[in-house]
Amino acid sequence: MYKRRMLGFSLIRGLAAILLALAVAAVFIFLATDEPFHALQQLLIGPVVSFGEDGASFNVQSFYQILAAMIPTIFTALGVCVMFSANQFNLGGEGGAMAGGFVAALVAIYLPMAAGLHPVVSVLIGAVAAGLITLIPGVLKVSVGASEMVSSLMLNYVVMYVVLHFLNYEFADRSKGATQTHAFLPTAKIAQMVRGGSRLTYGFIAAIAVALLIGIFMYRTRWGYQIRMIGINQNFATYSGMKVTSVILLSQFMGGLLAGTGGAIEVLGRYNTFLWKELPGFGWTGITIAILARNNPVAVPFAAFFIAYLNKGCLLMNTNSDIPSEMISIIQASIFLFFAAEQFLAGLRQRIVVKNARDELAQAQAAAAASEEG
Amino acid sequence: MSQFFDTIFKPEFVFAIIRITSPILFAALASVIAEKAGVVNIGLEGTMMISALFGTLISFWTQSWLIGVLGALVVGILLGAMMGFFALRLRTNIILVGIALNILGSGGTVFLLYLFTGMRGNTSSLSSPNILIPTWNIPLLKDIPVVGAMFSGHAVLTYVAFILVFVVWFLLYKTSLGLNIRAVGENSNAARSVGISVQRIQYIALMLSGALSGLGGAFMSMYYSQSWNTGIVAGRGFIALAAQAMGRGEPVGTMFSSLLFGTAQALETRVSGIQGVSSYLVASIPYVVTILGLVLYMLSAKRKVRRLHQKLKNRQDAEQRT
Amino acid sequence: FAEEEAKVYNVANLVNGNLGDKSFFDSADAGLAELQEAGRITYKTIEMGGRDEDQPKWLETLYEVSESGEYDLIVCGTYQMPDYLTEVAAEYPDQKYLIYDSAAEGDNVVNINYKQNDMGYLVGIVAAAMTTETDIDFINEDAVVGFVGGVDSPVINDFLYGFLLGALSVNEDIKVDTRYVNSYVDPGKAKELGASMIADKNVDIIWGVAGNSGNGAAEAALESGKAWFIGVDSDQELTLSEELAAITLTSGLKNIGNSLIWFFDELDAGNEHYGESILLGLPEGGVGIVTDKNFDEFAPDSVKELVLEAEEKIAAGELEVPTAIGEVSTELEELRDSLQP
Amino acid sequence: METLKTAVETRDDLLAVEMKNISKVYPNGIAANRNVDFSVRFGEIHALIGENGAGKSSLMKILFGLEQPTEGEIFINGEAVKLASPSQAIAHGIGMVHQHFMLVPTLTVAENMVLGMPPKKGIIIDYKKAVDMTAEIAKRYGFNVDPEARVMDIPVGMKQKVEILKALLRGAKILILDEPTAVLTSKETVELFRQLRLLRDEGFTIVFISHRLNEIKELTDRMTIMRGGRSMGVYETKGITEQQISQRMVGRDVILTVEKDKSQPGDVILEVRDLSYINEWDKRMLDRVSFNLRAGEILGIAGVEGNGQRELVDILFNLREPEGGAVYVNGHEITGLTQRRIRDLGVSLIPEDRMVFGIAGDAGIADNIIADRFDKKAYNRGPIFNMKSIHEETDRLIREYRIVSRDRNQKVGMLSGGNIQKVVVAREFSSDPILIIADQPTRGIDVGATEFIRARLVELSRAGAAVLLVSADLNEVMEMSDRLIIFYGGHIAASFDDTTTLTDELMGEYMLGLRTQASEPKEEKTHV
Ligand SMILES: Nc1ncnc2c1ncn2[C@@H]1O[C@H](COP(=O)(O)OP(=O)(O)OP(=O)(O)O)[C@@H](O)[C@H]1O
Ligand SMILES: Nc1ncnc2c1ncn2[C@@H]1O[C@H](COP(=O)(O)OP(=O)(O)OP(=O)(O)O)[C@@H](O)[C@H]1O
Ligand SMILES: [Mg+2]
Ligand SMILES: [Mg+2]
Repeated sequence: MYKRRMLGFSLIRGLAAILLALAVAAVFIFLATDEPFHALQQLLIGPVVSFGEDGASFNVQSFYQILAAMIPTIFTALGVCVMFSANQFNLGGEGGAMAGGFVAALVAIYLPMAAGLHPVVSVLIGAVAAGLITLIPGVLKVSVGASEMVSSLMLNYVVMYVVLHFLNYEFADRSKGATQTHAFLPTAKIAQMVRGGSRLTYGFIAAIAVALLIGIFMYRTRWGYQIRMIGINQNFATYSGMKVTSVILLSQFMGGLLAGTGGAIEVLGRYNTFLWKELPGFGWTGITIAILARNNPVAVPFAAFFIAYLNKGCLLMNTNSDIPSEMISIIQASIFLFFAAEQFLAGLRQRIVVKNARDELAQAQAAAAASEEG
Repeated sequence: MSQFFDTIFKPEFVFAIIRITSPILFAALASVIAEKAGVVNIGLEGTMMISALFGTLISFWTQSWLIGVLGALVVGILLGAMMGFFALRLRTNIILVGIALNILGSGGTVFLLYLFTGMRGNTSSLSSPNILIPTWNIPLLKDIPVVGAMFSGHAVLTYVAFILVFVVWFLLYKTSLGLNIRAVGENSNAARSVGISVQRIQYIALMLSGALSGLGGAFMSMYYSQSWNTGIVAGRGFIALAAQAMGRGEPVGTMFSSLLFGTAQALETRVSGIQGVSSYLVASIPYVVTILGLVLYMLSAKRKVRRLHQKLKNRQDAEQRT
Repeated sequence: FAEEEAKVYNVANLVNGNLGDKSFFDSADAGLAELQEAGRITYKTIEMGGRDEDQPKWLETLYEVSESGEYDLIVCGTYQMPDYLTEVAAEYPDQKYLIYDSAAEGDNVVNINYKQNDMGYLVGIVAAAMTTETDIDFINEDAVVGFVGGVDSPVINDFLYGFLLGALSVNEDIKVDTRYVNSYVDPGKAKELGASMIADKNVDIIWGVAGNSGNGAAEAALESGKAWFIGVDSDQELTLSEELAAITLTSGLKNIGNSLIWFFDELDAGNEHYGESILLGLPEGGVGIVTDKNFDEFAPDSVKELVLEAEEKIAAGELEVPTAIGEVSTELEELRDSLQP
Repeated sequence: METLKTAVETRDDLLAVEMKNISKVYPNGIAANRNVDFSVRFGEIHALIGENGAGKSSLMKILFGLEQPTEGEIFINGEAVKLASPSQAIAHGIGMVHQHFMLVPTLTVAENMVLGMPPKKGIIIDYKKAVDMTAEIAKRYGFNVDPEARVMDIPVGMKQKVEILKALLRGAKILILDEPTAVLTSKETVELFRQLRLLRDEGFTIVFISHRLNEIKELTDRMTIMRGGRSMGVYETKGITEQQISQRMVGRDVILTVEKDKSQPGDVILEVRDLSYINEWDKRMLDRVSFNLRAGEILGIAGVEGNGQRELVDILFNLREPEGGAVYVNGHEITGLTQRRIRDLGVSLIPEDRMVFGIAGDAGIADNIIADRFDKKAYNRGPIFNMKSIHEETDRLIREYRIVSRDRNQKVGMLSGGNIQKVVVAREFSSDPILIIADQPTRGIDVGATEFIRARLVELSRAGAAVLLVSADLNEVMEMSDRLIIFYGGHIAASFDDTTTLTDELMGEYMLGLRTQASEPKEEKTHV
C-alpha cells in the first residue's frame, strides 16, 4: 500500500516536473513567435510525425535520428551514473568524450585491422585513454584531497587544447580546408543499421547493452555494490573494510571509460574523419540524463530518448518556425531543476505520508482490538 | 627568448594581468561568499553569461553604462535568488542547480537575445562607447612613470573588483551578516538554534554571489569585449571556482590565486608571440597552472599539518625524557 | 523564355553557425535579401548553430530540407559542409544545391570559392607599405604588423599565406606577428593578444581574421591609441561601431552576397553551373579590398599605387598567389615562423 | 498502574507551557509524537523521560519552533502561539539547550554567545561589548567560561555552560535542557544541578530531559513519561519510584542485571603494547597503554568520555594512526593493516556512532548486512552476486535479531534507533568473530534492544570470543565485564580482575582522576 502510493507519487512528480518545464518553454514560445501553436506542434509531435499533403504520418527517419542522437549521451550518462553513485562529482565527461573520440579516430586511421575487429579495438583504446584522463582528478582527490569537481573542470580544457594541438600539428589532413584528420580506414567505420542520413549505427545496440550491463554492474556485482555504499556513506565503507580508495578510482576510471566509449562511437559512427574543435557537450547532456534517470543505469536510455526527442523538437521548431533551437537549453534547465527538486510537491508527499501513518495506526489498533477480543 | 623576457618586464604585462584578473576576481569572490555560507555555487559561469547579456542590452536600451552595470548586477541577484529557490526551497542538489544555470547561460542566452532583439549570436551592432564601462586615469598616480602605466587607466570595474576584496573581507569578518554567513556555513544547526534563518542567510549569500558574478559578466561584455557573444565568458566562471579553492575560500587568498591565473593567461598571450610554439598547448597553460596550483596548495596544507604533528611529538617526547 | 526569366526561386539558406557575424554568413544572407527584395527569389534562412554539438543537425537539416522538396535551391557554405552535402546531393539527384567557400561533389551541386589568398596578398601589401609611414596617425617606424587568426587552420592560414607574401613583396625585412585566439567567439582573448602585439612588438596595423573574436583585436587597437585595425570578409567600417570604424584602415572583402547574386544572374541568363567549381578571384569581384573611406583618406598615393599594381598583376595572371589549402603547410609554417618578430 | 495517581492538574494554575494534542509525522513516515498533551507549571523543573525514540526531542523541537507539528496547539503563558521558527520561540522567552552541541567551533565563546543578535557599532560588530556581555552574564549566574577562547579549544563542560548561557542571554524564562548531563562528569553534573535549582528559585521554568532516573529523582518536581510517541501520564517526582517509572517507560519490568557464567579465559587474543596517540589539538590522548584480552573473556573499559577510549578503539580498527606502540591480534601485528585485513583476522566492531560508521542509511537492510562479507564466495557466483544467498542471510538475521522492518530492502535510515543498532549488531556478531570490540553498544537504544544485545555479547564470549566492551554506562561495564580497566587522561588508571566487589563510588574516584592504582595517596592531595 505504502509502496504503491509512493510509487504513484514518484510518477506524478516526474510528470509534473516535465509538464512544468514544458509550460515554461511554452511561455517563452508564446513570447517569441506569432505562430506559437505551430511551434509547439513542431516541438511536441514534430519529431515523430510528419505532416505531408496526405495527412500526418509516422516519420521513420526522424525517429532513427532521435535514436542515433541517444548513442553518445547514453554512454556519457552511464559514466555520470557510476561516478555520481560514488559521490564523485567528476565533471570530466566532456574531456573524456573528446579524448576517446580522438584516440579512437587515430587507431581508425593508422592501425589497419580486420573489418569486424577494427571499430571494436578503436573504441576500446579510445575508451581506455579517456578513462585514464578522468582518473587524474580521482588520483588528485585521493592523494592530496583536491576537489575532483574543480580539477576535472580545468582538465576538460587541457584535454581540449591538447587534442587540438595534435589534431592541428600532427594529424591534420592539409588537403582539406577544414581542420580534420585523414579519413578513417573503411574497416573502422561503425556500420549503419538503417539507410538514410540518420546515422543510426550498431552503436545504438551497444549503448543499450552497456546500459543493461552497467545496471547489472551497479546492482549485482561487488564492485558496483562498493561504489554505491561509498557514495552513500564513505565512513561506513571504510569501516566495513571496503577498498575505498581503489573503488573511488575505479568509479572515475569507469566514468571516463564510458564517456570515451560514447565519444569514440559517435566519431566512428557519424563522421568519416575526426573534426571536433571544441568540447562536444555530451558530458553536460549526460549529467542531465543521469539526473533524470536518478542515477539508475537502466533508466538512462529512456531519459536519453526523452532528451533527444526534445532536442529534435527544438531543431524542428527552428527549421519550421523562427524559434532558435537554443530553446532546448531552457527546457533542459527547467526539467533539470524541477526534476531533481527533493521538495518539489513535498506538500503532497507529506499528505500521503501522514495519511499512511494514520492508516497504519488504525490497522494496528484494529488488530490489537481484535487480539484482545480473541 | 630574451625578447620574451623583455615583454614580461614591461608595465603593460602587469597591466594585462590586472585586466585579465578582474572578471575572474569578481566570480571568485562570488564563490567565496557562497562557499562561506555552505553553498557551492558552480553556476558562476552561467550567471556571468546571462548578466553579461543583460548588461549589454540594458545599457543599450538606456544608453547608460552605469544602468547597464547595475542591471547586470540585478540580474545576477535574481539568478542567485533563483538558485536559492531551487536549492533551498525545493532542495535540488545545488551542484545540479549550478549546472542548470550554466546550461541556461550557454543556450538560453541565445534564445533570450533573440526574444528581446531578434538578433542571434552577438550584440556587436549595439555597441557604442557611451554604453561601455569607462576607464579611469588615477590623478597623480598616472604620472608616475612605470607604476602609472601598470595601475592607472583600468576600467572602473577593475578598481571595484579589487576594492571588493576588502569589502568582502569586511563583510565576512566585521559585520553581523558576515558572522551569520560564517556560522551558517560552518554549523547550520547552531545558527538555526539561535533563531538565525539559515535559508535566509543562504539566500542572501547566493544573491550576493550572484551580484558579484553579475558584475563579472558586465565587465566581460561591457569592457573586455565591448559586446556580448556566445563564447564570451569562456570558462572564467569555472576558473574562479578553482581560484576560490586555491585561495582557501578567504578573500585575500582568493585574490592572489586569481592573480596567479591572470598571470598565467597574460603569459599565454606573450608566449604565443614566440615563433614555433603551438598556440593550443600555450592556451592550456592557465588551466594546467590552476590544477598545479590546487595540488600544490593541498600538498602544502597537508604538509603543514604533518609538520605541526611532528613538532608536537618531538616536544612531548622531550618532555617525557626529562 | 520570358516566362522562365520571371521565375521566382524558392531558396533555403542553411547557416551552420549563427547570423550576426557581421561578415561571412551575414554577407550571404544580405545577398539573398537583396535578391528577395528584387522579387527574384523567396528564401528562408535556417540557423543550425556552429558548435560541434550542432554538427548532427547540419546533416539532418540538409536531409530534411531536401526531403521536403519545397526548395528550388539549397544554399550552404563553409569548409565543414562538403562531406555532408556530397552525401545528400547523391541521395536527392533532382534537388539543386549551391555551396560557397568550399567544394562538394555532385552534378546537382555548384561550388563557389573565393581566392582569399589573393585578398590576403593585397591586405599584406597595404599593411607592410603603411607600417613605416610615420606621418600617419598611430604609425611607428618599426616594420612590424600583426595577424590575429581565429584558429590555426587551413582556411585562416590561406588568408595568412597571402598576407605574408604580400607583405614580403613590399618589404623584405617586414615582421609579421601571428597569433591565434583558438576561438571565433572570445573577443576578450583576442584583445589581450592584440594588446600584447602593440605593447610588446610595436605592431601598428593588425589584421583580424577571427570572426567575432576579431572585434577584440580592433578594440585593442582602439584602446592603445597606437594601432590600426583591418577588417575581413565584409566592409567592417560599415558594421563596426563608429569608434572602431574610425581606426579600421580597410577590410579584406569576400563578396559572398555578390557571388550569390552573380549566380542567379547567370541562372537567369541560362547559364547553369551545376557540377562546376567556380573560383572567384579579384577580377570576378569575388574578393577585394575596401579602397574608399579611411583607406582613401589616410593611405598615401604610393600605397594606393602598389595595391592597384598588384591587383592588375593578379588579374592578368602575372602573379599567382599560392594557397595554404593543400600540402604546402610546412612552407607556410616556415614562412610564418621566420617572419615572427 | 492503577495504584499510582496521575498528578492533578488544576486548571486555574496558569501554565508556563501547554501543548495540546501534538502529533508529528516526519517526512520519512515516522510518527514521533501521537496526540501528546504536555504542560509545565511556572517555576518548576519538569522532567521529560522516555526510551530513546520515544519522541522527547521531537516534542521539544516543536516547542522551540525547530519542527512544525502535524497537528496540535501550543500555549505559552496561557496565550495561543504559532512557533514557526526558533526566533519566534526565543521571542516568547523559550530557550533550548540541545542534545547535541549547537556551537560554531571556529568562533569564540563570545561570538557564539551573541550569534544572531550581536551588539553593533554602526554596521561593525562590537566584539568588545560581546565579550563584556558574556563575562557579565556568566558572572551573574555563576558560570565559569572564557569569553575569548575559541569553542573548539574549550572542554565539554564549558561548552554545556555556554549553551545554557546562550539561552539565558536571549532572555529565556523557559529553559529546555535536552539530555544536558549525557556528556558531563558527575562533578560537573552536581554543579549544573546546583545552578539549575538556583535558576528555578529565581523563577525560571525548566524542562529537563534525561535517561538517568537517579538524576530525575534528584532534581525534578514533576515528570511526563513518554512511550512510543505518546504521553504515558504526568507524575509528581516524589510520589513515584524508579521501578514504577521504568515500568511506564517500557511497559514492563526491566531486568537490569546480566546473568552470566564465570569466564573460562583461553589464549591471548588481543595484545595492546605501549600504545600512544597525540590528537590534532596537540593533546596526548593515549600514553603507552598496554593490556591483554583472552578468548572467552569480557574486558570492560570504563571512563569518562574523552579520556582516550575513543582513540583506542579507532586505532584498533586503523581509523587513526598511533604515534607509537603496537597491537596484536592472535599474534599478528595489526597496526596499520587495512580494515579488510583486520576483519579477516576475525575482528569485528560495533562503532560508537552508528549513523556515521555503522550503516549506510540510504541503502536497504540487505546491503547493510553484507557490507563486511560481500566478496565472500558464498555470496557471489563468479562476478555476479548470488542474490538468493544474500537474501537468505538477510532474512535469517532479521528474524534472529528481531529487526522490526517492512522488508529486507527497507532503507536502514528509516528504521528506529534500536533497530538500526540491531542491524549493526547482526552483521558484526554473525561473522564468527574471535574478537568483538563493542563501543557503546547500547547507547541510545531502548531497554528491550539493550537486553538483547547484552545477552548476545555474553553468549558469544562464553562461546569463546574475546569481547572488548567500551561503555560510558557504569551499570553496563560493571555488570558485563569479567575484568575491567578504567581510563583516565590516556592512562590506565586502574584495572580490576574481579568486578564483583567494585562500588560506584570507588570507580567514580578512579574515573575522575582522584585516585590511581599506581599512586594511591593522590586522592588525599586533591582533597586537601
Ligand atoms: N518510514 C517508516 N514507515 C513506516 N513505519 C516506520 C517507518 N520508520 C519507522 N517505522 C516504524 O514505526 C515504529 C516506531 O518508530 P520509532 O522510531 O518511533 O520507534 P522507537 O520507539 O524509537 O524504537 P527504538 O526504541 O527501537 O528506537 C517502529 O516500529 C518503526 O519500525
Ligand atoms: N528529523 C527527523 N526525521 C525523521 N525522523 C526523525 C527525525 N528526528 C527524529 N526522528 C525519529 O522520530 C522518533 C522520535 O525521535 P526523538 O529524537 O524525538 O526521540 P527521543 O525521545 O528524543 O530519543 P533520544 O532519547 O534518543 O534522544 C525516532 O524514531 C526518530 O528516529
Ligand atoms: Mg610600424
Ligand atoms: Mg532526544
